[in-house]
Amino acid sequence: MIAPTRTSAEPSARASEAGTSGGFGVVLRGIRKQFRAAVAVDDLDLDVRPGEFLTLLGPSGCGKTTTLNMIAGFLTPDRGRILLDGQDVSRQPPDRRDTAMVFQQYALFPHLTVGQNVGYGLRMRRRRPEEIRTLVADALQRVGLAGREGDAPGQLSGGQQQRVALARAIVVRPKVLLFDEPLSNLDLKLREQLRLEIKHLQRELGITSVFVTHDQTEALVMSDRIAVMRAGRIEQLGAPEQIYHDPVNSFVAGFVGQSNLVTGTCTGAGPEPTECTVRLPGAAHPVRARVVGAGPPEPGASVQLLLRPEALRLVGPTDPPAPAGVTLDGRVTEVVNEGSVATVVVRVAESLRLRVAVPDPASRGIPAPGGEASVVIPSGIARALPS
Amino acid sequence: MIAPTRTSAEPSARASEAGTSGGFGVVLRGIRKQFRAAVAVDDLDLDVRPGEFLTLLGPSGCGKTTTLNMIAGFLTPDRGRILLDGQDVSRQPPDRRDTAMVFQQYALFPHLTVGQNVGYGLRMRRRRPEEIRTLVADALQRVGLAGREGDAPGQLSGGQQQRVALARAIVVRPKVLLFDEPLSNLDLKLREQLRLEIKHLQRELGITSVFVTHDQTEALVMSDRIAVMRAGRIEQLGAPEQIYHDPVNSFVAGFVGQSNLVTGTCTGAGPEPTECTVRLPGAAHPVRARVVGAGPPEPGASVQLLLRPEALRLVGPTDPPAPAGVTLDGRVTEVVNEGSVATVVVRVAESLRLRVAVPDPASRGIPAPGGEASVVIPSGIARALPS
Amino acid sequence: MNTRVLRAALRHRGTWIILRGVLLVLILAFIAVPMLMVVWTSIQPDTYPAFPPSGLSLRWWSAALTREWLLPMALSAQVALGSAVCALVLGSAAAYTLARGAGRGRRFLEGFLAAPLLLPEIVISLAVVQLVSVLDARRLIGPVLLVATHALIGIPFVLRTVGVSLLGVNPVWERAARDLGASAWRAFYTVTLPLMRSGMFAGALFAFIVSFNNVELSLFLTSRDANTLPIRLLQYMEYQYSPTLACVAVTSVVGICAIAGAASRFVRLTDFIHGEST
Amino acid sequence: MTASTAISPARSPSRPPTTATRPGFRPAFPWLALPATVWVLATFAIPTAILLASSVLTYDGATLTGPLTAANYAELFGNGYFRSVLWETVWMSGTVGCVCMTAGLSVAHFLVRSASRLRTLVLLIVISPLVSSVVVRTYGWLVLLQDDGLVNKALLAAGLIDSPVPLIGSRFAVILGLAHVLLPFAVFTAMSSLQSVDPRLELASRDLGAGPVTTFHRITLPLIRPGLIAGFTLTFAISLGAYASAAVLGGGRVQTLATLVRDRMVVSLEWGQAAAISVVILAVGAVTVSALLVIGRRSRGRRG
Amino acid sequence: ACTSTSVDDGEGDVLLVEGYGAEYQQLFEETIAKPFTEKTGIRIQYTAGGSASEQYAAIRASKGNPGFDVAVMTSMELYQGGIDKLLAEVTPEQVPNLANLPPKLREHTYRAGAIQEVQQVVLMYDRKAFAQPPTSWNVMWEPRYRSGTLVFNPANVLGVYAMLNAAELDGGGIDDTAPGFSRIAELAKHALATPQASAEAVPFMQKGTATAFPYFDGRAAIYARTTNYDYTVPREGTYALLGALGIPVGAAHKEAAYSFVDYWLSADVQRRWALAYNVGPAITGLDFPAEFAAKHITTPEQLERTRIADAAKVMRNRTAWGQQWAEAVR
Ligand SMILES: Nc1ncnc2c1ncn2[C@@H]1O[C@H](COP(=O)(O)OP(=O)(O)OP(=O)(O)O)[C@@H](O)[C@H]1O
Ligand SMILES: Nc1ncnc2c1ncn2[C@@H]1O[C@H](COP(=O)(O)OP(=O)(O)OP(=O)(O)O)[C@@H](O)[C@H]1O
Ligand SMILES: NCCCCNCCCN
Ligand SMILES: [Mg+2]
Ligand SMILES: [Mg+2]
Repeated sequence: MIAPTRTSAEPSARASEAGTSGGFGVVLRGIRKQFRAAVAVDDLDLDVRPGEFLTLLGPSGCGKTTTLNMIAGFLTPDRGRILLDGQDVSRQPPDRRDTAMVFQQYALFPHLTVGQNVGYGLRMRRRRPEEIRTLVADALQRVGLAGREGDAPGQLSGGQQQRVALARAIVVRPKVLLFDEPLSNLDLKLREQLRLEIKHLQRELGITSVFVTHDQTEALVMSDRIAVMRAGRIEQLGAPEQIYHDPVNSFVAGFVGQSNLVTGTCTGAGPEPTECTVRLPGAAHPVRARVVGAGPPEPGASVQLLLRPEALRLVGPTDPPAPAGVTLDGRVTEVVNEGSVATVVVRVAESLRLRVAVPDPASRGIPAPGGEASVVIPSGIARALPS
Repeated sequence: MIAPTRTSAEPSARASEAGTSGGFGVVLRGIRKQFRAAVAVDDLDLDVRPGEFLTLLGPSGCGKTTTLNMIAGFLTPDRGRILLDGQDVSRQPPDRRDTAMVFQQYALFPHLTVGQNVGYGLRMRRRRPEEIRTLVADALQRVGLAGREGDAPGQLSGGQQQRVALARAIVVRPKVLLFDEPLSNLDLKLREQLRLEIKHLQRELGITSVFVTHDQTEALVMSDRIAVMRAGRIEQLGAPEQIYHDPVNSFVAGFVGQSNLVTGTCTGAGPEPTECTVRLPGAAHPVRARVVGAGPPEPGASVQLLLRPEALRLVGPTDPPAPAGVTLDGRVTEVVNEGSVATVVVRVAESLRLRVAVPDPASRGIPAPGGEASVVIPSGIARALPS
Repeated sequence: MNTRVLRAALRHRGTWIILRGVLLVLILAFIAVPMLMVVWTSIQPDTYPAFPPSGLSLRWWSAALTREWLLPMALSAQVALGSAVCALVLGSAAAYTLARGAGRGRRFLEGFLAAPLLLPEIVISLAVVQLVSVLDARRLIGPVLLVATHALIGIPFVLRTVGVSLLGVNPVWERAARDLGASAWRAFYTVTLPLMRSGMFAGALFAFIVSFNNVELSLFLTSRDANTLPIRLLQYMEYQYSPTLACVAVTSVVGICAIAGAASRFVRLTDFIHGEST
Repeated sequence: MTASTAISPARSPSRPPTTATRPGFRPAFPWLALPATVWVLATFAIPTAILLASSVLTYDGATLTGPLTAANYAELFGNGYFRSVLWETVWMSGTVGCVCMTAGLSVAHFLVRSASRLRTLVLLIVISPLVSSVVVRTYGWLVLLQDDGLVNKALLAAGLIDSPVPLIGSRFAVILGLAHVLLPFAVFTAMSSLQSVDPRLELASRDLGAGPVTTFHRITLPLIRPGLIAGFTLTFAISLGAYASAAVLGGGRVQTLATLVRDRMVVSLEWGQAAAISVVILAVGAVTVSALLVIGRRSRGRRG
Repeated sequence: ACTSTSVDDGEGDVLLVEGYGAEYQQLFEETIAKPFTEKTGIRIQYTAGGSASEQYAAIRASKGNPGFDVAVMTSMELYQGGIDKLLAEVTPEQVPNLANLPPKLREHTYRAGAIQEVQQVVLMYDRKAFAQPPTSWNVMWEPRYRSGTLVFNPANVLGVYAMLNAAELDGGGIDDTAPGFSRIAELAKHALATPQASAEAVPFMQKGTATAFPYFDGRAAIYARTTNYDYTVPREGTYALLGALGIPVGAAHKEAAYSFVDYWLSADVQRRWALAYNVGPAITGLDFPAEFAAKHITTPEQLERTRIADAAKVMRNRTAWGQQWAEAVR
C-alpha cells in the first residue's frame, strides 16, 4: 500500500551509476559509549549501505552526535567495532579515516579564505597546488559559490557558509560524508532549499552519507533510510515511508509526524493475518487495523491505534460523501488554522479526541468550534501498535 | 469567501466580556527610530485595539523588536508618540509604563526562585507579602505550574521556564502584554502546545497583547490581527485570513505561507469589478483572478498571480475529476514527501513551474518524477498582485 | 634525526602525548619546586638547608612568630584589605559601565584603566614619591599611599573578574526588571548586583593578594611606621640569611590560602580566567 | 607582585555584538566609571606624566629646577654601560616573555582541551604561586640555586659538573625567577584565548586529514596568535620593570633597568637620571607593546 | 611632626632613631637606648631602615623631614647632607662632646653630624687555611686562596674600600682606581661570590668555604667568635668607615636628638659601644684591653695610620665605580 512516492532509485544502484566503486559503507557492530554516568550509545548495530543517504533521527540527547563522532573518530567507542569500507578503523585517529564532516555551526576556519578552507583537506593530502586550485574551484561551483575563493568566511551569510563547509567536505571525495544537524542554524526557507541541494549533490557524487537531525521533516524528505534513535539505541530502521506509515511503536509514531494515538479494545483478529479489529469509544463499528511489530493482540486486550490526522476525513452536514470507513460522530472543540491546512479537534468521547487535518481550509471550509462533526477513519489507514 | 474559520469573537467584545474595562489599547503615531546608519522603524502608525492579540510578523531585521522595545520603554523613539490607554508615554521609563514583556530567552532571574521571579513585579509595586503569595500561586496555577514556587528556574525545562515568564508578566495585570518571539527557543511540538496555551490565557484575561514573531504559522494561528512588517514599515495589517488569502503584494504573499508567484499577461477585466483575467504560459484558458490592492491592471500588462500550492489540484490519468477551473498540463520534475503532505513540482512551461501540495499522499498517491501530470487551478483561488 | 622521521614520530599519537606530558610535568615542577623549597626550609634544622636534609625541626618558627614579623604582617593585611575594598568599589562600578557601554570610548577607558599593569611598578612608585615631594605631601607616604597605589593595580583585576561575571548577566534581565516596575537603581540592586557578586568576591580576593604581596610599588612608599611584610622580608634578606624568612613566608601563604579557601566556598576563583576579558 | 591578564584576548571574530553592547540601549549609570578614572589619573597618570617631565629638568638636591635639558638622556645614552644594561634588560625580558608564552601555552592547552581528571590539580599548581610574594618565591630559588643547593647537588651527582656552578648572580637565575613569577599570568592569557577557539575547528581539521601537530600549527596557533601576543606583551612589560627578582637572584651582578633606577634613586641620589631611566623603561615598553598590538591586530584583520 | 603622631602620644619625650638592623639593633637597644632612657627619661624608638645611603635617600626625598630624628649613617651621607643642607648643623654648642673628637674625625663631620664609631676594613681569613695570620691584602690573589675570596659590590661601601685597597696595592688610590678594577677583574674570575651585603658572607664562613676577604671589624669580631675565622689588618694598612649620626633639618625632636648625640659621644658610652660592637671609638685615648686595642682603632697613632676616603670623591664617583665594577666582574 505504500505508494511509489520516492523519487529515488535503490541507493546501491545509484552509487554505481555515479561511477564510484560502490564498495564503501559503514558498519557499526556492538558499539557502546558511556560518559561518566550516562550511557550515550548502547550496543548499537548499524549498516550503512554503500552510496546510501542514511539519517539518524531522534530527540535531543539520544546519542546521534555521539554515534557520528565515533564514526568520524573524534570519540573512541568503549566497546564494539567500526568498519569503514570493510576496514576496522575503531582505533584510528580522525585524520586516518576517510570521512568528512559538515558541522552544525559550519566550523569554517576563520583565519583562512573560502578557497583555503575548501583546499585544506587537499593540502593535507599533499596534492599539487594547481590541482588543488582546480578541485576547489569545481567544488565551489557545485555548491553555487563559484569564484568566491578569496572571500573571508565571516563575510558570507549562514547559508553560504554552510555551502562552503559542504564544499570543503566533498572536495576530498571522502568515503563517507557525515552531517551533524547542518541545517539547524538556518531559517526555514533556507533550510528547505539546502535540504534539496545537499540531497542532489550527494546523489550526484554517490558518497555514502550519514546525516544527523532531530527534524523529522528533514529526515523524511532527504533520506534513503532513517534510523530512529532513542536513549542510545535504534528503535526502528527503514525507508521514510516505512517509518512514517508503519512505525514499530508509539515512540516512533509520536516522534515522526503528527499523530492521533488512541486506545481501543481488540475485538478479534482481522480478515488478513496481520490485521485485527479494534473498537473505539463512541464508534458504532470496530476499526480494522494493521498490526505492526509483534503478532495480533488477544481479543479483549487494549490496543493503541495510530491514526494520522491527514488520513482522517471530516464530514460536515454539507460535505461531499467521504470514503468508505468507520464514522465517528462528535463535536468540534478547537480549530487551528495555519492557512494551508487547519487542524480540527473533534471530541468523540471523553477519552477520545481526534485531530483531523483539513487541507486548503479556505476552499474546503471547516466547521466552527462547538459545532457537530463526523470523522471518518478510511479503511486501511489504522495501525495497531504494541503498547 | 473567507470561511468563518476563526474561533474568536470580535476582540473588543471579548475584552469587555472578560471584565476588563475595555479602554486599553496601544497607539503608535509616526514612530521612527534610527540606529547609526540603519533606520530600524520608519514612520510607523499602529492602533492595537483594546483586548486584541496583535502580531508583528516579518523577516529578521525588519524592526519588530525595536517597535516592541519602544512600546515597553526600553528605547525612546526619535520621532512620534506612543499612547498607552490614551496616555502619551513616549518619554516615560519602562518602570512607569504598565506593560509586561515575555522575552525570547525567558529572561528569568537566575538567582531567584520561581516564586520570587513571579512575585518580582508585585514586590516592586509594594504589595503585601501575603497578597503576593496568593497572586503568585494563582498565576502559577494558570500556567500549569502550581506549587513550583520553590524551584530554581534552571531546574525547569525550556517550556516550563517560558510558562514562568508568562506568569511573571500576567501576575501584575499589565495594560499591555508584549511578547518578543517567546517560542523561538522551543522545540516544534512544545511550540505548538504553548501557542495555544498563551492564546487561551490571553483571551481569558482579555489583556491587550502585542506579539512579535517571524514564524508565519505562529502568527496565523494565534492572532486576532497581523501586521506584516518590512524594513521598518507595515506592509499589511489585517486578520490572518486576509493576510493569507488577500496579501497586498508579493512580499506579504511570499512571506506568509508557501506560494506560487507566477507571471502572466492580463487579458482583460474580469466579470466582477475586482477581477481580471490572466493568461499563463502553457494554459489553454485564461485564469480569473481577484485583484488585490490597486485597481485592475491594463490588458496586455504583465501580472503576478498568487496561487497557493494547497489550493491547486493535481489530476493524474487515474484521479477522480477535479473541481472546475483552468487545467494546465505538464511534467513532474520533483516530489518532496513530508509524510502528511507531499509537494509536487510540475513544469508547465519553461517559465512556469507550479508547486502543488498533495495532502495525505499515502492514500491519495502522487506521481513519480518525470511523469505527466495536470494541474487544475480551481476558480476563485487566484489573486493578482501589483508587481 | 631528520625532520621527516621526527614528523612521522610526532604524528604517532603516543609519542605526541608522551612528549606533551613530559613537558607539562617539567613546567609544573618548575612552578612547584621553589615553593616547596620554602616550605621545606622552614621545617628543617640547618641555617643553610643541606641535601639530603639532616632532619626536621621547628626551631625557626619561634623567631618567626614574633612581633617583629607579626606587625608587618598585620600592616600588610590592613593595607591589602583597604586597597582591596577601594579596588572593589571603584573597579566594580567601572566594570559595570564598561560591560554595558559600547564603542570607542569604552575601548579607550578599558585601556586606560588597565594601563598601570603595563608600566613597571617601580616607575609608578617613583613617580608617586616624586609627586608627593613636589606637593610637599610626604606625610601621605605610608598606609595612605600604599592603599591608594595598591588599589590602582587591584582595579584591573576587579575589572576583569567582575567583567567576566557581568558577561553572564544578560542585560535582558535588567530590562525585565525595569519592565516589571523596578527603577534603574532597584533593577541594579535586585538583579545585577546579586549576580555579579561572585566576580566581585574573586576580584577583591585578587586585589587583596596582589597588595599583600606587593614589592615594587611599595618600594619607595613604605615608611618607618608602615613597613609591609614583603619589603621587610626584602630588607631582612640584606642583613641575614635565615630560615626564619621561610617560616614567615609560609605563615603568610597559609594565611592567604585560608582566606582564599574560605572565599572559594562562595565563588569559583578560576572564573576570572574564563570567558572574554572585560 | 604585579601583572594581570587584563589585555583583551582574542575576541572570537565571528561573534556578533549582543543587543546589550549595541548602541541604542544606554547603560543605566554611565558615570560609574568616573571614580575609577579619577583614581587612576591621580595615582598613576598625573604622577607618571610629571615624572616624564622631570627627566628633562634638573634636580638641585631634592628640588626640581629648570631649564629644559636633555642632559640626563645625553648622559645615559653616552654611557656604554647604560646601553649594555638597556640591551641586556630588553633581551632578558624578551626571553622571559618567550618562555612564559611557550610554557603558558602548553599548560593552558592541557587545561582547556584535555578532559583529564588532573586538570584541577594542574590548575591549583598554576595558581599557587599567586598566593606568595615574589620575595618568597625568590627565596625558594635562592635555596635551590645556591652553590650547595638542590640544582648544583643534582648536577654534581649526575656527574655533569665537577664543581658547583655559581647560578645565583647569573642572568639565567634572573630569567628563571622572572618566568616563574609571571608564568601564571601567561597561562591565564593563553587559556582565555584558547577558550575562544571553537574546538570543532580542531576537529574539522583532524577530520580533513591533518594530524595533531599540523592542526595545532595551522589552525589553533593562528587563531590564538593575538592572545599569545598579549601574553608576551604582558610578561615582557612586567619583566622590564621587575625589581625584586633581579635584585635578589641577580646577586648585584646582573643589573637591569629596574635595579639601576633604584641605585640612582637611593645609592647615588641622581634623581634626574632615575627619572630618565624610568622614561626609557616606559618608552621601551610602550614601543614594544604598540608594535606587537599592531601586529596582532593585523593578523586578526586579515581574517576580515 | 605629623609623621610621628602615632608614636609620641603622651608619656614624655620620644626620640625616633633609624639605623641598621640585625645585631646592630640589638646592641643599640642594650648599650645605648636603655641607659639613655634611664638617664634622661627620653624614650627611644629605634627602627631598622635600610643601608646608610637608603636612610639618606629618605631624608633627601622628604626634603629633610623623613619622620625620624636621628639617622645612623656614615660620613659620606654627612657630606652629602651638608651640601644639600638637609641635615641640621651639629656643633660643639649643641653637642659639647663633639669637641672631644680628634681633628681628623671632626673634619669628616662637615658640621652636619657626629662620628660615633670608627670601623675599619679588615682581612677576614680562615684559620685553617693560614698557619700564620696573613699580612698582606695580596693573599687574596694567590692561587691557593683566590677561589675562596669575596668580591664585594660597591653598592655597599665595603666594596668601595675593598676596591681602593686593591688599587693601593699597585700604586693607585682614590684618584687612580684603574689598578683596583683590574685586580677586581682578575679576582672575579676565581672568586667565591660577589656579595652585595655583608650578611651574604656569613654562610661562607659558617660552611668554611671562604678563605680570605675584606670585612668590617664590627661584624668580623662576631664571627671570629662563632666561626673558625679570624681577622687582621694587613701591613699595607686599610681604610676606615666612619659611622655617623645625622639629624634631619626637619626633625621633630631636635633638642632630644642633640642630647642623644652628645650622650653617645660621652666617653663611657663610647667605650661601652666600642667594646660591644667591636669597633673603634670616635674618641681616642680611652682605656681598652690590650687584645681589643690591637684589633681596633683606639689610639691616635692607629687613627693616623688609617686612611679615610674623601667623601666628596666617593660620592662623585659612586656611579662610575659601580659601572666599572660591574664590567670588571661580568
Ligand atoms: N562529552 C560528553 N560528556 C558527558 N556526557 C556527554 C558528552 N557528550 C554527550 N554526552 C551525553 O550523552 C548523551 C548523548 O549525547 P549526544 O550529543 O550524542 O546527543 P544528540 O542525540 O546528538 O543530542 P542533540 O540533538 O541535543 O545534539 C546525552 O545524554 C549527553 O548529555
Ligand atoms: N541597538 C541597535 N543598534 C544598532 N542597530 C540596531 C539596534 N537594534 C536594532 N538595530 C537594527 O535595526 C534593525 C531592526 O532591528 P530589530 O531588532 O528591531 O529587528 P527584528 O525585526 O526584531 O529582527 P529579528 O527577527 O532578527 O529579531 C536591524 O537592521 C538591526 O540591525
Ligand atoms: N651601604 C653601605 C652600608 C654599610 C654599612 N654596613 C654596616 C653593617 C651593619 N651591620
Ligand atoms: Mg547532537
Ligand atoms: Mg527581534
